Amino acid sequence: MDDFQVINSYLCIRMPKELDHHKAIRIREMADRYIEGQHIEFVVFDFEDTSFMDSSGIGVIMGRYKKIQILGGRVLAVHVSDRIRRIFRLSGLHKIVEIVEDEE
Amino acid sequence: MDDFQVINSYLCIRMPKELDHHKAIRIREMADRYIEGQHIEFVVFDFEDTSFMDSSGIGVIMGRYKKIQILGGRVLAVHVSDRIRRIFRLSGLHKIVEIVEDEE
Amino acid sequence: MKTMKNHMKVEFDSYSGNESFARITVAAFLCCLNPTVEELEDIKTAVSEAVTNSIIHGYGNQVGTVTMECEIDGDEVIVAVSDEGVGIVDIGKAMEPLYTTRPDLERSGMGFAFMEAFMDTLEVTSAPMEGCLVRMKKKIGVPLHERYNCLD
Amino acid sequence: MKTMKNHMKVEFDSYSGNESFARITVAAFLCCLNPTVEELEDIKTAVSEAVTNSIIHGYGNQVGTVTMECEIDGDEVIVAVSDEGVGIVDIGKAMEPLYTTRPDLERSGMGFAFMEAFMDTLEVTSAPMEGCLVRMKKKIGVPLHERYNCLD
Ligand SMILES: Nc1ncnc2c1ncn2[C@@H]1O[C@H](COP(=O)(O)OP(=O)(O)O)[C@@H](O)[C@H]1O
Ligand SMILES: Nc1ncnc2c1ncn2[C@@H]1O[C@H](COP(=O)(O)OP(=O)(O)O)[C@@H](O)[C@H]1O
Repeated sequence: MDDFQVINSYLCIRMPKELDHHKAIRIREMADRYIEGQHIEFVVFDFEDTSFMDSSGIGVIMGRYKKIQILGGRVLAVHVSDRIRRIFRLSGLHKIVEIVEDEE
Repeated sequence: MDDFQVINSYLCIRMPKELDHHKAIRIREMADRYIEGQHIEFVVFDFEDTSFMDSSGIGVIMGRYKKIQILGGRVLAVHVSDRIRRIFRLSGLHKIVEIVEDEE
Repeated sequence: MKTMKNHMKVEFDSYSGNESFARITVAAFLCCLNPTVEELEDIKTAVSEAVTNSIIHGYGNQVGTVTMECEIDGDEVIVAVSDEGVGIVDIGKAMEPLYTTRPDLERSGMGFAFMEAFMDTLEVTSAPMEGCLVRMKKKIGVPLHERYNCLD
Repeated sequence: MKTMKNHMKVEFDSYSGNESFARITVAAFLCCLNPTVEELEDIKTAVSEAVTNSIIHGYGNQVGTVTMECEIDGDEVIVAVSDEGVGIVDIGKAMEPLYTTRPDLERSGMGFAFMEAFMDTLEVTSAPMEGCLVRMKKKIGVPLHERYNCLD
């Protein structure tokens, strides 16, 4: 799948257009295969394509955070829209995920 | 409404994206106001924006044809997609409406 | 391979603005079957005809409930549209192309002909004052294994 | 000015692929109200939470029927999502943010909190083995007369 890319110790995950429970199941499965199979220090969630996200998205990010944190890794998010930022804040996710701001 | 334009004796009607019974009611009303109020010889239906049409579209075209034909006028159609062409043929409309082919 | 089955049923008020709602709903339900644009347009057209008939002919100026049921069974789509309106006296005549009881509303009498043309099968059940039920089927051509499976 | 009222009710199988179907359906139904993108996203998110809960918690590995009912009453939207699944023992506890009975499925326990945040009101009715009903309301801000009216 092209939505998962490993660059050095970074796992970049391109999040789907609509991130719900149905999609979250697949992302969890795939992501863990990479995290367990390779030396991953950073998980980068890319929200460029994402126009919808519900609390299932919180679960999948939190789950990767727990996994990678044990190994001393970190979780980042890029291309975060205002709406997704609001959802991060609502759920406390902004405390554990580093939001990388878009360049001007 | 910008969807109706009179140029000389031509009434040009820009058909909606989805031409169903709901939309047909409004087109009928508006078109007849023009046909009855001004000297119209040609009614031109423009399907450029139209991606959906059901048999209600047949009714609205047939109705304008009947009206304008009494006055010696004609009915034309432009930007007719393959699907709409098929629907014209299915309903016999191709016999009374002149389809103006798109230029290359 | 697991068998693909999925079912939905939607009821809505007989406002003409809900015709497009019915089309979007059936299209959204079928999208996991990965139908071609052509197949989807065929089904949307047939649904639009049946729903419009319930609204115009079934209920006329009254507001009633239109029911649309859709079933996916493997590569077959079954759609049923029904109302509890005035019903049809002579179904055979009603199904003739160009026959309409509402020329005043500029109906073309092509509704049933379109349903037949765009679907594989069409069944109409009706009686005066007992509403109308239209059942239509269509096979979707894309082989099952090429489809994105939404059912799990 | 006529009062705007419109109603629909949709039932569907509890497959996770139908979560997006539910969102598209509610959005299609509300589109004649001309909601802002923000308002529509709020309602879609709340619906997604409630439908997902019925699928995961209500029915678990069984396939059951999820019902979504939506009513437009002037500038107010009322959405009800219900199931006939296992139900909730302690509703107060279930509604606490971060509380979840399915951490194994990576549920965040934020479902009800999201419904509360994105809608004006939330009402949960449930009892063990008697399913669950979630009723939510939200006022849509755009003044009535600026809307494209789909109801006639
Ligand atoms: N749901 C219905 N309830 C009552 N009568 C119906 C219904 N559907 C169709 N009919 C009758 O059948 C006739 C033919 O229908 P149709 O072929 O769809 O053409 P049209 O809708 O253009 O009249 C209608 O004019 C109407 O008299
Ligand atoms: N429809 C339902 N049927 C049964 N239990 C439910 C239902 N909806 C919610 N619950 C219970 O309430 C808890 C909290 O729900 P929620 O706040 O949506 O978080 P989450 O879905 O992430 O667990 C669930 O973990 C579950 O135990």
